[in-house]
Amino acid sequence: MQLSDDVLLDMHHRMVRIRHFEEAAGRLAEESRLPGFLHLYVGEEAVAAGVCAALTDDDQISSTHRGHGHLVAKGGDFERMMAELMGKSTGYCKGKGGSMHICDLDLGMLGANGIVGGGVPIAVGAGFANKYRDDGRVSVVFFGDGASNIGAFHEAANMAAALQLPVVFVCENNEYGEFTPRDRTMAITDVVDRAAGYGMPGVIVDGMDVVAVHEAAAEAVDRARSGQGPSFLEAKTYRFYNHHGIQTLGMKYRSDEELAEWKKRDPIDLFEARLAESGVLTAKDAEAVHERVAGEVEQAIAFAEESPLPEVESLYEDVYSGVAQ
Amino acid sequence: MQLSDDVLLDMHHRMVRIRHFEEAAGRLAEESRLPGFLHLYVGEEAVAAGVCAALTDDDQISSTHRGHGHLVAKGGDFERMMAELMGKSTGYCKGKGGSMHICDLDLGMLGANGIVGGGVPIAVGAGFANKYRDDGRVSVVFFGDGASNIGAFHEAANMAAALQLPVVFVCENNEYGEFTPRDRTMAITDVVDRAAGYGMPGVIVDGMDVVAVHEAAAEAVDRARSGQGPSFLEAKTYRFYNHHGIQTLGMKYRSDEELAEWKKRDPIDLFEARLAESGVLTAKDAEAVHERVAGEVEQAIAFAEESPLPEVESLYEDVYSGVAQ
Amino acid sequence: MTVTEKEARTLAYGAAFNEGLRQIMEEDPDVFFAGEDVGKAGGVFGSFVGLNETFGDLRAVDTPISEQAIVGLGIGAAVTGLRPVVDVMFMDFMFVAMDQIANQAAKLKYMFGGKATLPLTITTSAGAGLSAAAQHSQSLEAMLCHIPGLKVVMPSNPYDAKGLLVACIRDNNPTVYVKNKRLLGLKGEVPEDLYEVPIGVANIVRPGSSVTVVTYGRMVQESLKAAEELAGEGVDCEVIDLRTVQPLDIDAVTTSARKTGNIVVVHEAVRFGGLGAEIASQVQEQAFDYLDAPVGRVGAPFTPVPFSPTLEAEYVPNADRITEGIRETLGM
Amino acid sequence: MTVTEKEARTLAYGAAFNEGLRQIMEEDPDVFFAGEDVGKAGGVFGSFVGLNETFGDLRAVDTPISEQAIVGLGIGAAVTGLRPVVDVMFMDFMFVAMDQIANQAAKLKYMFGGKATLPLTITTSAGAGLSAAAQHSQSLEAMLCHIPGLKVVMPSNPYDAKGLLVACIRDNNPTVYVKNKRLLGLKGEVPEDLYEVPIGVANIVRPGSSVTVVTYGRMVQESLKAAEELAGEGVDCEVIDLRTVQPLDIDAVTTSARKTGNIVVVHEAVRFGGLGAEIASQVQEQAFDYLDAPVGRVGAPFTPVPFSPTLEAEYVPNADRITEGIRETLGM
Ligand SMILES: Cc1ncc(C[n+]2csc(CCOP(=O)(O)OP(=O)(O)O)c2C)c(N)n1
Ligand SMILES: Cc1ncc(C[n+]2csc(CCOP(=O)(O)OP(=O)(O)O)c2C)c(N)n1
Ligand SMILES: [Mg+2]
Ligand SMILES: [Mg+2]
Repeated sequence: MQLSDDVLLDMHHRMVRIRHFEEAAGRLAEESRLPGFLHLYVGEEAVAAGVCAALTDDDQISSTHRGHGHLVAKGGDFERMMAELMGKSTGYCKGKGGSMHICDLDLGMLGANGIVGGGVPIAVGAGFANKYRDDGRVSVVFFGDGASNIGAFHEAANMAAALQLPVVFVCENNEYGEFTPRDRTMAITDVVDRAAGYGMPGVIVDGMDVVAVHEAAAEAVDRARSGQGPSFLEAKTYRFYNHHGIQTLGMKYRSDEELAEWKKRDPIDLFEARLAESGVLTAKDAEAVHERVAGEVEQAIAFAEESPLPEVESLYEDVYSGVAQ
Repeated sequence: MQLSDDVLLDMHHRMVRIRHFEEAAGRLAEESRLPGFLHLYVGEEAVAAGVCAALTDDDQISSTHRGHGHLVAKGGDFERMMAELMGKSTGYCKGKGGSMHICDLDLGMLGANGIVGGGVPIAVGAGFANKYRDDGRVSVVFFGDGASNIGAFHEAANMAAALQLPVVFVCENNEYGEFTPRDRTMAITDVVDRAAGYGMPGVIVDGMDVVAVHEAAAEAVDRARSGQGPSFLEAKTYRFYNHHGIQTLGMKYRSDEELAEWKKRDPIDLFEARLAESGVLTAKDAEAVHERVAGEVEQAIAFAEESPLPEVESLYEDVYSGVAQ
Repeated sequence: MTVTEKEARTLAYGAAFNEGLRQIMEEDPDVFFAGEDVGKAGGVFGSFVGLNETFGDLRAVDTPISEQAIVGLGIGAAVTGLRPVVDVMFMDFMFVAMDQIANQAAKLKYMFGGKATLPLTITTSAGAGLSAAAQHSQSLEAMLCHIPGLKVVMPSNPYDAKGLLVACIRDNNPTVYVKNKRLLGLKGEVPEDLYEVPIGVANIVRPGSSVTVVTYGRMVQESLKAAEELAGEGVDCEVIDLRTVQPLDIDAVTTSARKTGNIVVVHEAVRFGGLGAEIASQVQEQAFDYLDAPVGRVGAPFTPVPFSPTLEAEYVPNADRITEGIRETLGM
Repeated sequence: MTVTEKEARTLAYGAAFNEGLRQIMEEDPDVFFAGEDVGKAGGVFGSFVGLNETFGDLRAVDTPISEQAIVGLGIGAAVTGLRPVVDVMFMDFMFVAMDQIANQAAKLKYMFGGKATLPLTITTSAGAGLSAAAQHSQSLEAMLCHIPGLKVVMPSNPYDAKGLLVACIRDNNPTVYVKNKRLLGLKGEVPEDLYEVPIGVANIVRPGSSVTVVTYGRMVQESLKAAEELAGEGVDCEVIDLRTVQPLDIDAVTTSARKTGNIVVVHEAVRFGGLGAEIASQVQEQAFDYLDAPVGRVGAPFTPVPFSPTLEAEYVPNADRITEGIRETLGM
């Protein structure tokens, strides 16, 4: 597949947007300026960016507790995201959801989810609706290696295959579920080994290589869109920060060396080197992208900080539709 | 594997015991002499018999809604079984459990289960205890093709593999879950395709051939007993009666022809032909086994019918251990 | 009752459900249903019979045995604009799918700051009395009613079976529609056209002055029998069929309680922690000075549902036990 | 309180849990624990820290993210003779495992006619106030208490945190042990040796005469603050810490209610259908004539738990809200 410069630059932009948003969120959390739990996507940008670049605005994705990256990749608005993380009324969820429930239904982002695996059946339901309406839309489920051990994932994957739904399963295998390495919780190395058990094709891609991710995703999305049913994509990746929050060095459950090894393959660095080499984006131009995005993040922080907290009465609203409040 | 005559005759006996018990239960249900739901094991005898003949009395099994066959194969007592089916105080569960919860913990039969897949994690827990005590015991999970689609199965299978527990997963693939054929609920033909996704070996056996089942089971049990972890056995089989109750012909969801085809491969007929051929058991001696077992069933029915119904006060007992009632 | 000119048409509870579903599927192309054995087989209780033939595999969907994925299918389809009905065969199996029901469906709208609309109906069958034992007989509405975001209806008769189903499917919230297995064959008047029984409105099925019996689902039938029995003794029971258990039509209850001064709540579910507790609490909060006696509660004892018919007969509340409960409250 | 000769040792709630677990594992080789991140990592709240080093991977077991299989692991191991402790990281995740908890663990003994013994302890962490939003903040004890076969404890302080854990593990029934996340750092006196706090026995943490406040878990601390506040106004609150919510020590509650004539139940859980409803119902059933006013209930409003700190502060009951509730009941 020969990707156009536009697509390459678009993917680069998505990755940079994720990186800057997440770095900023991490810093704010360290300064106790964000309430609640925070699961950062830094290191895994190529997965969300590569996949979402293969989707239209009408396609849907469902996400995980580590959801900011997915929303940014799908086109999420920094201001409403940052405001949500701060629990402000201008946030995507009016401050009611926070990091773990961030969403933008208008962008087909069906929500981060605080329950591991909880979003998988929901994306399959969206896939069903797409097939029902025969509107050519595709839904994508993002889930972790750890999530592949939970029942909801299994049920939904099998259902998608049984009903031949236009769904793509994207496993972000970062080798850990919280603080426990994969080899303590499963006897397989590659989560994709599960795909055959549902009767769907599966491939492994280098999750640090956005082009590889994109090509595999585009194929799976095409397959789904053309009525050939679900498929499975396993992206080998790594989170650069702790399970929640920032801390990098001195983590008990993984070695500094392991982290250093993976950081050598920083997906943005890798991609920028490649773009520079092929002349698509010079180092200087890349720098400009970073600066622009960094500015947007700063602006979003300012917006969020200036935004009002929700009115206390809003606590009681939005429990039900169509009920006077 | 060369099986001794004793083992062959023992397996034959187990199968005949299941068949007669189930036929009698079916008749009683048709005469409205049994309350509640009744899921008969007729047609699938080779699976329970072949597997249980590979177990010691100390090994455990967990079962399904279709549990009589498993209990009989593990050595269950006809009288207490029949009394339980009738809801009598002399039954295995004092009449509190009935067909769907029949069990004999002394025989390591950890219970039929009314929840599809509900028994799978429990057997894995027993397997954990076996490993914990290092007592060489093995636990076996029986479950249906339909059950392989439920989350609890998936979680427990993965856990058994991750913790390398001495567990054998036996899928009774009878091609239907209630009234819905397998191909409407999964995109694979062989449930064993799921084994690789847990990192455990799996084989398919002809579930109408008790010797084949036994040999495969013995190998899996040995593997578990010697500390090599779980394995997966898929037995292709068929239930000769309806999902519950007896009705055979004119079922809307499967054809009379399909049933007739499978009945040609009645596991007991097949085995008796083979035993006669090899001189292990003549047709006449087989007949004698049937008669003796039939007599035992009749006796069990008499026992059950004469047994008292539970005292009403017993309703309030057995909710908690160690609580004065 | 007056005899209408046109002979009223009667239908069984199960058939009324089926008719309601068929008619609303004819009316609204966004409605589909999915569940185990509900397609080709027409459902294990026959409630979905004939619909797959009419509407095909995409609108009358057979699913794997996967309650979590079934409910999730409904959530995902609802949030993207369809109006799904998903079936959990026995209410006991809701425990298998509780995360999708209680953590996802119930909370999605709120967590998303109001953005999501979830016109999802979950149908199920509850109730004991069929010797189906501990895992196929429960009434678990109390658990659902404790979860903000869900609505829960429990029809007691064929008319409501149809009308409440239609109301649930048209509602823009996740609703749980609970059939009672032992009511499926109960016949009653059911209009032929499509109609709604509004969610959240109780029905005074028998006006009376001595005592208020608050109930729902199958226990309405048993309570009416108890009321007949007591009428012979000069006790005039008012029987309120809640029809909806979440939201609760507490005004109807307290109005009646103020009138009669005596109140007994009846349900099939386990008494401890059952809905009766909430109703009793609210009644004493709102009508304390009107009560002549403590609010009585009739429900199942604190044990799992037993298999043996003798034990089950002792377990499940019935007209006799209700009569007894009313007598106790009235100090008779 | 009297000052003991030896200086009393204080320990945090979380550390008290950890010490109890360690000591009982030293005492009884059949005790092991399993759950997500509880082994090598010592638990996400640090409650299991150091135990894997001492007891190894077979007794301090890291599991996959599989709540159903985790609880099932405990059931199967318990029914075959071990004494498992299985951890469900957040109480909200119990919904994922509810079938194993409510249909299997709770009912096994009964369904088997009494044969099975299930010395299983399920530990979990509940409670709001950490901006953890709707799926990581719930208090779901009402749901568990409605299921016959389970026992449920909710310690309010370090002493009970240790003693109730030991009691649960020694109990031959499935018990659910609910820590409150916001109590983990609370310090208090904790004896160094192994001891039990008996299941099912309430604790009068503050004797009083004007009104009875019945509560448990973290709300005990808030209720004590409210009691102090009201003491200044001449209101003498008796505060009862239930410690165990199933079985309920209703005698302790009604005895107190008969004395004070006023009663307020306080919990963090959603008010509608919460345990307060059951307690209020039982109190009015058993002490109707002693009550000066309706039994009051303080609990969370009927909404999911919101994320934003401002909203959450309004959501979670606290000393002020309790004070207000008491005033209301007393007509102040
Ligand atoms: C049902 C459930 N169990 C446990 C948790 C706690 N938890 C949150 S994230 C996480 C690890 C998830 O691992 P993985 O799926 O690999 O995603 P990653 O964090 O690595 O991106 C766990 C155990 C949860 N949120 N939901
Ligand atoms: C969780 C759950 N869902 C649905 C059912 C209803 N049910 C009982 S048996 C059955 C079919 C099981 O199929 P399979 O596992 O293939 O076993 P078989 O009956 O064929 O032996 C179903 C759906 C149930 N008991 N539990
Ligand atoms: Mg991971
Ligand atoms: Mg089957």
